[in-house]
Amino acid sequence: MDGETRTRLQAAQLSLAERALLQFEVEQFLYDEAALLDAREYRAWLALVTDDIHYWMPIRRTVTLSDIGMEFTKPGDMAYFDDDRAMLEMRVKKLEAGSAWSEDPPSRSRHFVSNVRIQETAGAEITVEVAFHLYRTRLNSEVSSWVGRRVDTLRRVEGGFRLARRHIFLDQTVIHTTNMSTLF
Amino acid sequence: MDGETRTRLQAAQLSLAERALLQFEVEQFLYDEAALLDAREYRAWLALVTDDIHYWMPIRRTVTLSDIGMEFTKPGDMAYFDDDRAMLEMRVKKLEAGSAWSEDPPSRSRHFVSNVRIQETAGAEITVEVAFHLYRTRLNSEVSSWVGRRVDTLRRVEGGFRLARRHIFLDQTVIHTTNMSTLF
Amino acid sequence: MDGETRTRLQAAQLSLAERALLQFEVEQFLYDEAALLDAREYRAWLALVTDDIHYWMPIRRTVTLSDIGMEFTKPGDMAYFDDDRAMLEMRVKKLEAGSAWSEDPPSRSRHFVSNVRIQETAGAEITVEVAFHLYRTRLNSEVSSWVGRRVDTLRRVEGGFRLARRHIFLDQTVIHTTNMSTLF
Amino acid sequence: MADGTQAIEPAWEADEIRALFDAKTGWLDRRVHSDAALYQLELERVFARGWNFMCHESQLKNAGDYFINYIGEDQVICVRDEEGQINVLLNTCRHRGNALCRAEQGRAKSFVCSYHGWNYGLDGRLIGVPGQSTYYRGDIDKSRLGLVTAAKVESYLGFYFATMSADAPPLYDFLGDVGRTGLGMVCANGEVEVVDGIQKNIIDCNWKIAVDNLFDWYHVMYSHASAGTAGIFDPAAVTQPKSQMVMLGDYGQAIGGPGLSKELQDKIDLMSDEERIEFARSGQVPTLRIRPRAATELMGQEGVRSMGHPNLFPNLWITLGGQQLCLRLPRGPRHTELWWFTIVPKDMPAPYRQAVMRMATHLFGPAGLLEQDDGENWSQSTRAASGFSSRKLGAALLMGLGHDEVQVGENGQTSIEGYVGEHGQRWFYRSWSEWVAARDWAELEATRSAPPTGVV
Amino acid sequence: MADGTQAIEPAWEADEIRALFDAKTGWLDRRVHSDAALYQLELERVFARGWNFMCHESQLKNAGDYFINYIGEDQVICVRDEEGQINVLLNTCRHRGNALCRAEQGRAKSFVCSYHGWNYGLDGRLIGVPGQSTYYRGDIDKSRLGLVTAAKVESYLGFYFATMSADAPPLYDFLGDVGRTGLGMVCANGEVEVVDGIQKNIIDCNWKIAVDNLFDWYHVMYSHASAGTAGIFDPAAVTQPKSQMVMLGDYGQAIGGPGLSKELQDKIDLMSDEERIEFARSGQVPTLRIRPRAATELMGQEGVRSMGHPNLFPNLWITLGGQQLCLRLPRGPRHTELWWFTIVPKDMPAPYRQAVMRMATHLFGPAGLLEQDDGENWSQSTRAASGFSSRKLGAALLMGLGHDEVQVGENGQTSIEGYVGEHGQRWFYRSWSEWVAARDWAELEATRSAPPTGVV
Amino acid sequence: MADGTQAIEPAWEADEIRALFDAKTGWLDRRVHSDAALYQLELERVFARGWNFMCHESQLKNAGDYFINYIGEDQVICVRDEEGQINVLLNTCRHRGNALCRAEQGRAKSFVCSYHGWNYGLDGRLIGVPGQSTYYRGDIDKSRLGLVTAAKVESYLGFYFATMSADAPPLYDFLGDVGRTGLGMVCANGEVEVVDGIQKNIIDCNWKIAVDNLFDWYHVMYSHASAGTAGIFDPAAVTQPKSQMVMLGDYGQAIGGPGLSKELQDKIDLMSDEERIEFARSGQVPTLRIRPRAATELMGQEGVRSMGHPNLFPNLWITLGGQQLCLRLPRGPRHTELWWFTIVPKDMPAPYRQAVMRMATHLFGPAGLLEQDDGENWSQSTRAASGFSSRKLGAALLMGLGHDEVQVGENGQTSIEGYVGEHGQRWFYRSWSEWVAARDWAELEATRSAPPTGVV
Ligand code: FES
Ligand code: FES
Ligand code: FES
Ligand SMILES: [Fe+3]
Ligand SMILES: [Fe+3]
Ligand SMILES: [Fe+3]
Repeated sequence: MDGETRTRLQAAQLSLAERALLQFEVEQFLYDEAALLDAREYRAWLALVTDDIHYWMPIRRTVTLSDIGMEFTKPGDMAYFDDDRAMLEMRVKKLEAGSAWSEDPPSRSRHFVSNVRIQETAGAEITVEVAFHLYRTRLNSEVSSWVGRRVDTLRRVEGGFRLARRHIFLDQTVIHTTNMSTLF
Repeated sequence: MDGETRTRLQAAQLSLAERALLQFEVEQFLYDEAALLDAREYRAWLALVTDDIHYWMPIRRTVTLSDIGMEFTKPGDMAYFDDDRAMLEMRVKKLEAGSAWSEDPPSRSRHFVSNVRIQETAGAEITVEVAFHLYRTRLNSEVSSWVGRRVDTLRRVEGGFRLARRHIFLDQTVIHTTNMSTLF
Repeated sequence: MDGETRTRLQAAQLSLAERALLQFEVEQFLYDEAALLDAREYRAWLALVTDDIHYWMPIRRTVTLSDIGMEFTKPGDMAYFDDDRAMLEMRVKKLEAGSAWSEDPPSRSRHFVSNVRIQETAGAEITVEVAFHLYRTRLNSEVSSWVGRRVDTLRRVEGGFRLARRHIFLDQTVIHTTNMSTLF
Repeated sequence: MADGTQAIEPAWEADEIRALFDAKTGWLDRRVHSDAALYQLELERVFARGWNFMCHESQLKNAGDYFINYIGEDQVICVRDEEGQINVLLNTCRHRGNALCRAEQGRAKSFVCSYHGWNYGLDGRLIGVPGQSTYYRGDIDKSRLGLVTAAKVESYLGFYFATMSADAPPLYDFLGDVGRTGLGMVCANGEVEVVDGIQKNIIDCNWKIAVDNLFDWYHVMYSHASAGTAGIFDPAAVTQPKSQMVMLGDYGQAIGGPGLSKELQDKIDLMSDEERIEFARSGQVPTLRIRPRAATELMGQEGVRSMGHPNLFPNLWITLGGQQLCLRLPRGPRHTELWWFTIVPKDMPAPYRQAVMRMATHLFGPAGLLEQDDGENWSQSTRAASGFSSRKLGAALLMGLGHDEVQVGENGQTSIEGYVGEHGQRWFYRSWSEWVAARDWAELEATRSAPPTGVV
Repeated sequence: MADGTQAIEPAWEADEIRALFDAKTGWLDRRVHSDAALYQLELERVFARGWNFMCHESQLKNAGDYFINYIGEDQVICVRDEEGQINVLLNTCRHRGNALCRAEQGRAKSFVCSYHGWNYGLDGRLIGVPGQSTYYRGDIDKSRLGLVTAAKVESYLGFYFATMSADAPPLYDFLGDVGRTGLGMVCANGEVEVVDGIQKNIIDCNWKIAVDNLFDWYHVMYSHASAGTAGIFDPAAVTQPKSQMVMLGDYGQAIGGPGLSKELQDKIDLMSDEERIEFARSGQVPTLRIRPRAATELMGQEGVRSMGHPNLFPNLWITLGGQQLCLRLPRGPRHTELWWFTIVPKDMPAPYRQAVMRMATHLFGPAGLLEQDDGENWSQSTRAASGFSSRKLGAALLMGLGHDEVQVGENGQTSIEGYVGEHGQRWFYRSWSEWVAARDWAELEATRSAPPTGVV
Repeated sequence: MADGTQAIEPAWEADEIRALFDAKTGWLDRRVHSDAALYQLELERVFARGWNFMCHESQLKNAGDYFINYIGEDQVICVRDEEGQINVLLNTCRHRGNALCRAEQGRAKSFVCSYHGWNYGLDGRLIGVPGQSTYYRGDIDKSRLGLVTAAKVESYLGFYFATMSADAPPLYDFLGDVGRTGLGMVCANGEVEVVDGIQKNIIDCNWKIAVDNLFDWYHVMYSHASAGTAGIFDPAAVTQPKSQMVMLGDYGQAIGGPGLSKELQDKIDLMSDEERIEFARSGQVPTLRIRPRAATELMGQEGVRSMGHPNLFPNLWITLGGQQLCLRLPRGPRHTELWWFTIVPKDMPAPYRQAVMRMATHLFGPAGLLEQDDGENWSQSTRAASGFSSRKLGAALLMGLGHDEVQVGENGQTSIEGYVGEHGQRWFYRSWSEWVAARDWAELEATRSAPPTGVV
């Protein structure tokens, strides 16, 4: 949260205590949601996702500082993930199909959600940035770590939050793994 | 914390603020306890452990979805750790013996305790789940990372908590390190 | 936070709620500051640093328990970093020079700040210990992880904190990377 | 990781290499997927010798635009110069070897080496040497110290290829009718451009296992069953027992996969644009868009019926009806780097473009619903090529062998039509073994097999 | 990690291999622990040729139960079929090589390949090929394309072993009296079963360093001093200067470690069950439970006195008085994967079972109080086998050489009794060098040494 | 990481090795930076054969103080014994090979092996064997089983070196005038000590690329431009076109870098201590402190003018005017471990010491403002030595070739004075190729080139 954002939140009339409680709620939601993925509870996870979700991971490139503007691909260009809810449901259906060979034996993942920073609250929506580390191990020796920044938008609903946007900015360029069959 | 658990906690009449303060206390305890291990203060760490502790790490196996019930060994079967307090004291005694060659030169560990989720409070006991990453480096080039889910039970005592149960669910199956001479 | 420290903080008359709020503030500062480094906003980061900062990373050695006193080099001996503000500004100037080849293409870093433990509050100064994991990837395949303990001193100023001291205790001895061109 | 399977490899004689694939029986020696000495020969005799895909002209719009690619494991800079020409330069300074570019792409005025500042023009000429008159006392012949350029750089339909061998035949001839048909498929709906963003990932498989898989329509039904269940595509539709059409060309070029019948193609040729689109939507053909009549010019009267997968030997797969290219870069005998290029007609209407992008993003690449499962099979198959007992077993490319006949179309294009089979794979490995056995281009030309005719 | 010690290895002649261990002096060439070419020979001549431990029958209770194991680095599926027979199948599809199983264990109706769906029965027969009549036009001989099975699979006391060599002698003969005594030790207290949960970890040492260590009762006192201090066991009790008993058998089989005196054994043989248990509890013998008289049938009159460590050549260690097996799987010249099986008598009373489990969990395995320190010594010793100067030094297996005499018991069982020594290690390396030097079973049988007699 | 460039390496004949560097043209074969077989030869013929820097006497103040170092990749213990002598012991137990020390430094009474407890004195003698009289029955000749010591250990000015070859010439002769001048530079301001804390990091480059770079004052201007911008040093000041001075000695010894003119040196020689300090501060000379007149004794009348970089062949760089040493340890053909020693005069006043420490911390080491950029160039240059096409290109060490003349000073010291050039690099690789081609010391002495005279 840079100075400007902090000002926005303060302008939003949140006291320090209110911000701390909001932080707690948001963190718990993010941890719960991560735990569902790690527990392979994909259906339950889908239930936490809004109908209009945008789940997106652009492609990052190694570029020089003078070309830094092209470090990430833009919306509408190619991406690793560019999913709406229908596509996420397809992914879950595939995982449940009984014939998703790359996930049977299933991989074992652990989502580390760290450095949670609420960036903006606008109406029912809260934008939050985290540093993530998705650790995954498969079979008896394959290990992958995906690391980066995630910008999530949560929408407050009766009894909790829903995930309305997840933009994943990976730190890696070339992906050094056979697949990305896991959700971030 | 899934919906059910949250309901349990809410039913326990904890307000959001109370839950946030409990979270803070629990996190600080877990961080303190981790720091003792990383500082090689094994005796001080033992002092935070109850007499009836169960410290357990079952064996995980790569299995297909149809055999997922056998992913972990069960209590009473073989495990990597299946310790009571006496056994933990033996481990500490070994480390203090002056002849624990695998830990002299001592390894250097860092316990990352992340995604802390209080699952249940029942009387004096609090059950908490975390995602852990135990990083260890030894000698000049050996590096290991053990990653997984930990389910701890804390018991509230005068002036703080004690660790009454630690069940460690590693994400790895075959252990790719020469030893696990470190406590989790 | 060991028992003694906790006592210090309690003696400082902070209630649990006050400590939790302070924790929140400190964490947010550390996350913000980390995010600036990860966003390559080096100038903005420098603005968070006091004029009398001591930014120090001693050299760690693999030693036996009987020589554990020489595990780290002492202040005044050799170190990987031993910077005052002028030196940090030089580092930033170098990064901005347009000819810092090891950082052009720039590396991609992620600072994981975990297990935040406030150790002491003395006047305007707060000493805080964290477990850190600095992940860095460069070009298309280079990956480094620096892990360890950090002891920071924050000084409260109008509208926030400034970083007055950062002592970095790496877990690694021999550094297994071509360079450390990143700030911790 | 513990790994003791890096065997001590023998040197290979030419006849041993040729024996690695037995065209008569279809058995392939599994060591082609693991042997380190064979791999070194491939770098020389397949990659440095052959034509390697570099980029499409749309990726380098302006002078100074560059894109890094590989010839085998040698990094090259593809760059457009001030004259608009696209050059392919070995990415290594002639002074001490340092890389000129460490980015994947970008724009440059010239290439300055970060070590001592030697400066090369966009055409590779050495144009600046710090200290030339002082330190070097003027005694340095800059004209001999330009960047090494590919021996030949040529293009077809805007696709650029390069070879390190001056003896290589012209690209046009190397592609031959089959290769040109493949690239024609990409351009069948008009002038194209590459969409920004190339997915790249590394799979632990031998590069040839990834290549031969593109001819393998047999695996679709089983490997990709879950993608079918999820509903993103219909495996059955593309593997109709008798809808396949394989075209084999010189130098190992080939196309394999479903094809339309001549009857259907005749019907389509009579349709208006609107009718064609409507017909495609109806799902009666396994493709996103049916080709306009004009495509016949690019693909030939027979080729235009192909809905399959061209491979430009050795390692460029054309897929999704020409809307994606996948380049398979060798990274040691047991690793392959995959690069996915997405290509759309420049004037494609937005909804079509979005539909293409949706398929491109979600079928292939490391997170793609199809690709996820392929990698698993490939890496396990590569692993089996190393075990002491398992590497002694062959790979059984037996399907359809001796049961089909090469048909010759009116325009001379040949094809094998009918069942799903392993004709493409056999042709690929047969050609590959000839490439690797031959010491130079002359020997390759003298010894290579012509594409089969008659019963295959 | 930086590692320049992957030397360029020479090929090895048979006499050079035999010279690697000098039985006369006890000096061992350190390169046996690092050389990559020797390692390749081991995969062929020790592992594929020899009998490898697969599993215990209790692990595969029902038809379809399977357990993955290795012969060298080749993965095999051990599976019980509908007839109740246990089969050992090479885990690689005969079509293109893909793995059939990627799990470590489980239950299957048949093995379906995830690539193209070939389906194999639990006995390895190819029972289903998608597209057999269509794509293959019926032209595929399924009977020739079943999974490769081990050349022989045989069992003794419920323990299954497999070899890839049809020339191997029967398991019973291969084990010989010494090997059978070793397995007898496991079953000395009645019928056994494997406890669920096999600990597996990878140590950066040569597999033979792990193996020879099991005969090494010399290291216990010093290496495991801290475990002694912690109180989990008493190092002195098992290394009494004169309580050792070593048995050497054909093909490299051996048992080493403490033994009971004949006098004590005679006394025990006269005890009732209750007395025996009480005596064991008294701590006068280094074992959890003393064997009932019936054990003599399984172990022989001399063997029954052994409280030591059998090794079934090449790599199966029997420990904890027969309650754990440790399999040492080669993973390249410098890595070994250790698998710990825990075995209990089926009818063991709960408190005993718990005591066994407690020892099994806490002594061995990566977190075990003993094993922690072993790995460190083994990896450093392996490292020293690679350095340019350090690999020129030999390993000094000198202890007791020429000072002991092989004794022959009434029943013909032989043993070397007395001090802790390095007889077991010498016999292991001597046998190993003969295995690796011999090109085939016939040559091995013709050239291998018989177990020593007389002064050793 | 995927990496297929581990080529199958041929064995090397002596004349092929000599041809790797062409002294007439300055072209160097790039394979010297990547070939695995050459690397194995280097371990034998450069490192085990040559004199390797071990430590400075100040690091081992008391009996039992030890410091781990390497001869090639073999670990050695440098330790001061009770008599005050510094010994160099191979860190591998004579019993089974285990490492005696696993720490980097420390203090020991003796070295006890953690495997079986063999105990070695600080001079390497085997002084204790558990079970000597019992297990060994007294039959072990301890006098033959001491730790292997370096063949020779000698020192100059407190700097200790060791060689594994008994045929090596005395250290004094090996260093020759040029090497001694280099160490003299370190001690030019009086008796020195090593500051606690040796920075260590591993760079993915061949060790020789790191070494030749120290003679390379050409790269300073461009590689280190950003450090110049940051203001930590002035690249232009040290690369004045005509201020360079190179000294070449027997066995590959060399010094390269800026030098003072004779005129300036004469002026300085007349200054008082205070004047010298003032003059250094004025920034007119590129050094922290100007040497006192006494330095002439250590460095010679010509050598004393050098402000450059000595390299003690093969791998010890002296830098920062003698205030840092950088040891480059080979870690396979593509990795190098760098160790930075910081050295200060014992009686250096605190402010000076702080200034030295500030430069030492901030210029070099992995976080140093200079070193950061060097690593990048080195690793990319190493990479280019492996590519199939890029390794065929030479490295162009052409600068100044044939344009300079070796000058002989009054005291016989020779130097090449004038422009920045590549004389040092050429001498290094020429000597290196002779070292690697020669089978033993006798052959090396018979075939090695004398330092050049006349036109170079
Ligand atoms: S290596 Fe490129 S200028 Fe020297
Ligand atoms: S590889 Fe198994 S069915 Fe094709
Ligand atoms: S290996 Fe050192 S005492 Fe045995
Ligand atoms: Fe596929
Ligand atoms: Fe042991
Ligand atoms: Fe430099």
